[in-house]
Amino acid sequence: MTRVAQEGWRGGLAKLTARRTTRWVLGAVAAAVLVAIPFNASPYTNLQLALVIALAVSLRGMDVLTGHAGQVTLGQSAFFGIGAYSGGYGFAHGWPAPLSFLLAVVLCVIAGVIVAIPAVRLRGFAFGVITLALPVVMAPLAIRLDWLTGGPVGLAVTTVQAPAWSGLADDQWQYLLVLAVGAVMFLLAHNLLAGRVGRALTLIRTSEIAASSVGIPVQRYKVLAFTVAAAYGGVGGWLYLTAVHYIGVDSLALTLSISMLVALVVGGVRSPLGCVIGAAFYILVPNITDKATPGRSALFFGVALLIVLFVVPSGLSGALRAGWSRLLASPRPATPAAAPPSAEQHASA
Amino acid sequence: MNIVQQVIDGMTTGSIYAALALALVLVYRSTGMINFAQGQMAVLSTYLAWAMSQTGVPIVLAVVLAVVIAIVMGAVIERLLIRRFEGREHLTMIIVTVGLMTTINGVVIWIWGADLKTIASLFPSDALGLGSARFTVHDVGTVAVLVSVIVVMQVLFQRTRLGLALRAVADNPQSSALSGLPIGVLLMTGWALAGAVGSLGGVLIAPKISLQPGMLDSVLIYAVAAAILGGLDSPIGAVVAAWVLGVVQNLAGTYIPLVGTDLQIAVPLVIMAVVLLIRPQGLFGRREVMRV
Amino acid sequence: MPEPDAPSGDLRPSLEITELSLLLGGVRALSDVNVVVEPATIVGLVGPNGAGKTSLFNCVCGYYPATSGRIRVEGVDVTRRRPHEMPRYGVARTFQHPILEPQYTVLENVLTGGHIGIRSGPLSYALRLPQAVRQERRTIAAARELLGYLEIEHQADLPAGELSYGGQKRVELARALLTGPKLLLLDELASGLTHEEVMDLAEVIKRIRVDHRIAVLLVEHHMGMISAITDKVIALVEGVKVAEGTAAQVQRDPAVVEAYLGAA
Amino acid sequence: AGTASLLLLAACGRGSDATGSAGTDPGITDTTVKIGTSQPLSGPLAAIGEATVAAAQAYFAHVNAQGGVKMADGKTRKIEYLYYDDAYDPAKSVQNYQRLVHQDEVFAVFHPLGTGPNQAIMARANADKVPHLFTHAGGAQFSDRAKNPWTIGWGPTPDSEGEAYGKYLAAQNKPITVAVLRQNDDLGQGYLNGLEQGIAGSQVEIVKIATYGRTDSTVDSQISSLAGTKADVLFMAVVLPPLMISGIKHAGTLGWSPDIYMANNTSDITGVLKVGKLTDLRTLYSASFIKAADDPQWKDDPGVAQYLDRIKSFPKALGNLVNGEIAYGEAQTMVAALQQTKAPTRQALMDAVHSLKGDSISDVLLPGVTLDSTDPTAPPVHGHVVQHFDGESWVAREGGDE
Amino acid sequence: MALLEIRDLRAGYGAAEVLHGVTLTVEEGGTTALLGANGAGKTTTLRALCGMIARRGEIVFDGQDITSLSTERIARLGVAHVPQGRGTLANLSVRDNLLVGALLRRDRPAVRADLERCLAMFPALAKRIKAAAGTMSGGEQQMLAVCRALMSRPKLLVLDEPSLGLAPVITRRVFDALVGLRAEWGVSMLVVEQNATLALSVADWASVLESGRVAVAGPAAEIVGRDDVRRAYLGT
Ligand SMILES: Nc1ncnc2c1ncn2[C@@H]1O[C@H](COP(=O)(O)OP(=O)(O)OP(=O)(O)O)[C@@H](O)[C@H]1O
Ligand SMILES: Nc1ncnc2c1ncn2[C@@H]1O[C@H](COP(=O)(O)OP(=O)(O)OP(=O)(O)O)[C@@H](O)[C@H]1O
Ligand SMILES: [Mg+2]
Ligand SMILES: [Mg+2]
Repeated sequence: MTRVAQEGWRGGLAKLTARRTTRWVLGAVAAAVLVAIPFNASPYTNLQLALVIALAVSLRGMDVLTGHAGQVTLGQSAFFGIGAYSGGYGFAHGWPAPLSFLLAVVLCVIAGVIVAIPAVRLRGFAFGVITLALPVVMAPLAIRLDWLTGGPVGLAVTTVQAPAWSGLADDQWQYLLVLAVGAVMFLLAHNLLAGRVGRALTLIRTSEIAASSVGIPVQRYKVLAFTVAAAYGGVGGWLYLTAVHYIGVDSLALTLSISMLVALVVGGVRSPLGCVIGAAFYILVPNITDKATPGRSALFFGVALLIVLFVVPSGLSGALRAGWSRLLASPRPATPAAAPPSAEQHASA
Repeated sequence: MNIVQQVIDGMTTGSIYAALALALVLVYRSTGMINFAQGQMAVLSTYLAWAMSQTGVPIVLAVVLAVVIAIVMGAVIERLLIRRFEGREHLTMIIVTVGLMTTINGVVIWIWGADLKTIASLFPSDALGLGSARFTVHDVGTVAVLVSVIVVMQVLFQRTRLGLALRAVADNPQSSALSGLPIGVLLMTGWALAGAVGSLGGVLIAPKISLQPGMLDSVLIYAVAAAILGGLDSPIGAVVAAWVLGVVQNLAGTYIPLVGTDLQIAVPLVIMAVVLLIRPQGLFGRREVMRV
Repeated sequence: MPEPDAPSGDLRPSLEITELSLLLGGVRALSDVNVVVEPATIVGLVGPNGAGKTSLFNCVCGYYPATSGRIRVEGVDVTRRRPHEMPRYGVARTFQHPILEPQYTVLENVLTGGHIGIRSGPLSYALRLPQAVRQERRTIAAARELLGYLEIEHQADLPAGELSYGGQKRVELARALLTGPKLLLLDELASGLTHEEVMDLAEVIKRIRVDHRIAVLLVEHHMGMISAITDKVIALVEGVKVAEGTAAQVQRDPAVVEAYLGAA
Repeated sequence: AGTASLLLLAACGRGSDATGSAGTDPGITDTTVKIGTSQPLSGPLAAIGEATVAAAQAYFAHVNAQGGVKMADGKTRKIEYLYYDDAYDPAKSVQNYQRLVHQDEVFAVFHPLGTGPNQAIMARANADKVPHLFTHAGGAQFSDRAKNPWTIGWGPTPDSEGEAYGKYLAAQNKPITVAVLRQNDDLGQGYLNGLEQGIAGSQVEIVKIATYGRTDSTVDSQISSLAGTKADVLFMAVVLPPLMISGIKHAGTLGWSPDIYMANNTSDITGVLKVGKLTDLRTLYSASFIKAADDPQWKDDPGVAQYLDRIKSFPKALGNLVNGEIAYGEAQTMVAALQQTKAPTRQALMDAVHSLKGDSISDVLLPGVTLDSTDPTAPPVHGHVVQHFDGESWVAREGGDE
Repeated sequence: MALLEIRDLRAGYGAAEVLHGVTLTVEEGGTTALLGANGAGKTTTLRALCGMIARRGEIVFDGQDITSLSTERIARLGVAHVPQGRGTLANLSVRDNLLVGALLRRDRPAVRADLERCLAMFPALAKRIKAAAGTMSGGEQQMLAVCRALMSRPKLLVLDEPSLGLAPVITRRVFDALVGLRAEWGVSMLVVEQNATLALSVADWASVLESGRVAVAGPAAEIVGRDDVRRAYLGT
């Protein structure tokens, strides 16, 4: 191949490794900060952060389905609810935490598969609206199954408590637990998407026809994505319960699913960071605007949403990434115009 | 128990969904997207009609004025807001309309508060009878308006140059621009027309369920379901589907003990899911072209 | 290396289509078409627009269900198999209009062709099992090698959306090749290329046939290319096979001249 | 290394923050006392939340204008009233609670609205030993001192409202059939339970029960199937005004004219009867415990007149009259409790809260309704008066409860 | 007089410039062929001309500077563009596609006549007049795209590989038709075409692009004579 192309390749590699090291350093710092936060923050802050992580986990699952596989879902809050109720039931009946966690995952996977198998036959809006049935059914069903869910009153429970040796308050311990589980979930998602599965889902989003032409079983992968989303929703819900200590029908308003989609887009699809930022946006912005103008938080949330989309259409994470790479980028050769002719003229070479 | 009454009640409820569903279909046909803010836009113009009628303007005139304002509002929203997101990912556009929905809701509450208002109906609320079943003139009037909107929309899209242009732009804006179609104007027109239909829906619905900022929040969900079940690009489909949903919901809630009145709100969505699985393009929709 | 023109007799045909008919929305797109593609041969498929060439590909690849008839790949009946199963039978294709993920780089796009070559499932990936990592690496290496083979290595890291039409077609070819096919269906691969580029591509296809022992069924309107590389040409007109033979024979066939080539 | 030092730094942990020094609890100084609430100020219940906040603000503003509340430890303190929006989402209520208690450091949490939000707050408040007072939610569980000593309700439970009407029906001493439409939740269930208790052993019979969900846009279907029973009485345990209005109208369309019982929450004259144009009906009943401010019969009542006067600068209280007035009563009770608090501690406040008794505490309660917080299993406000709508006023009915 | 004059056109995608100063003219009633290798920038040139991407330089059409006009405005001035690949409205019927092409025309009878003429020219379209355009074969869609452009009766027809996917007999028919129309209503053409023999046979002027620059330009007859051009594009 031409010399220029090789240089480009090597340059790319160098940039890649440079980026990787900065990433590691940044990651380590971020991790340290995240772990250190609860020790100095108020229970209010810890609760908010735990909620952000719980929601982010749920969004990460949605991102696999909606961002990567391109199937817009409006049903995520149902799985969130299943996860939270599993946790609630488990804690209310004195189960050890891992057991109810497992229940949350298993139930959501089962529910996810059952719903997904027919639903993935649909495309576009139809798929999204079909999934909307889930949260609509959720509330009356939760009321009916009151032996399980506490009915309209809900379940108020004591969740995980800090062990005595740790010397921590419960909210600190809960935050750390949520953080740890969240980190594992994000790592799993990262691994899952890096490589074969991620490529398959992305190609499905672009073209199901192209995907099947290379042997990707489209339906099965969509079911997989939906199930992953469901499982993540369940874990998110379980974490939410761990932090909030309460789950009831009022927690699962019909708009929650839509809000999750909003958060995902605001944060930026196909990005782990986007999930976290989106979750933070959803949790924190109303708290901030509420301080300024109690009672107008919805209005300001709407306006903030529009502004963000307006200014950074690829989501906040996209903006951050762009800003970051502009900061890092060694000044690029300013003349891409000078691309060597040889590169394009392989055919006549 | 009177099945006929349940069917008629179902149709009145369905008409509520249908009024909004028609606006959704209109926006979809002329811009290719679903507008989640449609309900709130309708609410806003209904409030305007109410505010005018409060100052003594006769209701019919107030409604006409509100529809006109809604047309302008639709166009302005498209021009100032939606336009900036053109060509972006579809999902982003949807979320923009969600943001718009939240914002308009906030504005309505800010201006008029969140308490109930009554707006006069365009039709009297006298009871009419059909055998043992009862309904009101308002219900009949609503159906009549819906049917006329369907006819107008059908003629618009199938018989006029404007309709053809709208369909072309919805199918592929870039390609339509190559034929010299004024994309911006057409998209604006689509939003404006949908605004008109939506506001008409709003003033039809409001007397029935009382005017308040959130009055169409849950209606929107069923309207979307009806639009999709009907085929998303078919006005008749949307209305028929809305009636089907309303009727089935009532019958299931009343006569199937397992469902009961508590779970009946879920029935329309389940029905929709089942139908779509059999006919993915919806009852009246055309299958989207997919070529290999 | 065996002589490509003389396939060893003990092998079944790479593709054997018998009496294939296809109804599409009431229209008879294909009527009783018979096609045999011997291993490691290149067969051209020509015919006027709307003759049913792409539809024939779509039947073989499972996108359209055959109304009647049989399709066999290396002797195995694959009629009415679903599209995603076909690569496992060794069938790969390119599309008349290229379909790539525009945001992926060329390399990533090609890698999607490695899907069936990797055994590790989602769980192995999520847990980053060594086996998955190993297979992933192997696939990347194979994809790079293929890019080199097709002389588009220098574009490996360009987003596919930035390629010209011709460039995209080549990426599609690489993607199809990475599935490790025994039978390659190429739908107008040379359209939109200059004469010289077409001839280069013809060389590449010949080389593929030799190096990988792949049979190729080729839809092409470029008669120069057809003449240069095909062992056999089949002509379809309105879903009916009207001629079969060497390129020269078919080009002389009156029916083909009338409906397809036009009186010169 | 960075991580380690950060951890080390962090390991010092959070200083003990709860109980301050010198016997004073957070949120109270010699001149101020801070209380906070969480209300739905956006979303479908925003009107109710806003009215609740506005009415409480109005009363506290009045008290502060008088110099503040003179507490039993001899000091006079101004009341600082904080409120946050929870959009009726319990998770937000919990955040607001944490914010109020741990960041703003309020002395007590006051009248949060709704079952879910209060349920979510209750356990935390009791664990933190923070007073959680006069919940703006009627569930009996909020007035169960044995289980949750730091929580107390205010208004009577929906059960007792249903029971009042049931007893009224039973006292008619004739066969009466009742059809019930109730909200599909604890509120609706409470009304129904109460009704059943009230009619127990009488000739009154419930012939059919239908439910609706909060997101239903109409209740036509339910009303139609209830109408099929031709019952004498329609018990509307409906707490959403639009559905109350359209339901009653639909019964009219069907030509069914039973006596209609309207849940107190959704029976106000301005916001429901007038808006719904139902004032011509002579078949409407309700059971209340407050003097409705828009009811002409209380025009000259000093308590109501004062109320109307005080909310003048807080017009949002008019957005939902019933809830505004109840919130006003809650605020009056709060002030009364503070007045009797003998020390600047939360425990002292609870002691005061648990010993409130007397008719002077709130002047918006109906005659015959009492306020007494000494019963450890019931909310402080006791009693309901069954009323009939005469076209202008809700007129008390003989034979009602208490 | 030149109908179209492009001078020093620079354009690209995002930060990357693809065209580095392209200059090119189309005479009134004339035909210019634009040749070039894969990725040379032919499509980009046409896109820039029609305002589909950001561009700098000077584009004068019919005496008017159109460098900063939008696609639709340019189209309304009388420039019809047949894009590379599938230039149809997939969910609209064949008939509607053709009518969209003529939407801006007021002369209904003439439109109907043109429609009939297109259908007569390509019976494949007539046969499937009610079918959704997207279901048609690649070549049929290409015919439809060309017809849709013709339906607007443009002053300048911009064709990006009109023969793409067309059978030889149809390709010839398309070009015959184009020549006929040029004679009949004097439409001018800018043609990108890999079938260079054909393109040069109808063109009076030709430019060869290489990596975003015009490498060779001249009268078509002269260009045909150049050895390098013959080798790369004509195969003779
Ligand atoms: N959407 C795009 N984004 C970025 N770069 C692009 C894009 N489209 C084309 N390019 C680049 O611009 C250059 C010219 O492409 P163009 O499509 O104009 O070539 P062409 O001459 O039409 O080729 P072909 O004969 O293959 O159609 C190529 O190098 C290509 O990589
Ligand atoms: N999904 C479909 N629905 C309806 N008709 C179809 C469909 N697919 C193909 N056809 C029709 O079948 C006929 C054959 O189409 P096909 O795409 O196979 O032609 P082709 O030989 O590949 O032509 P070209 O050379 O133009 O690509 C055409 O008339 C086409 O319109
Ligand atoms: Mg084809
Ligand atoms: Mg090109």
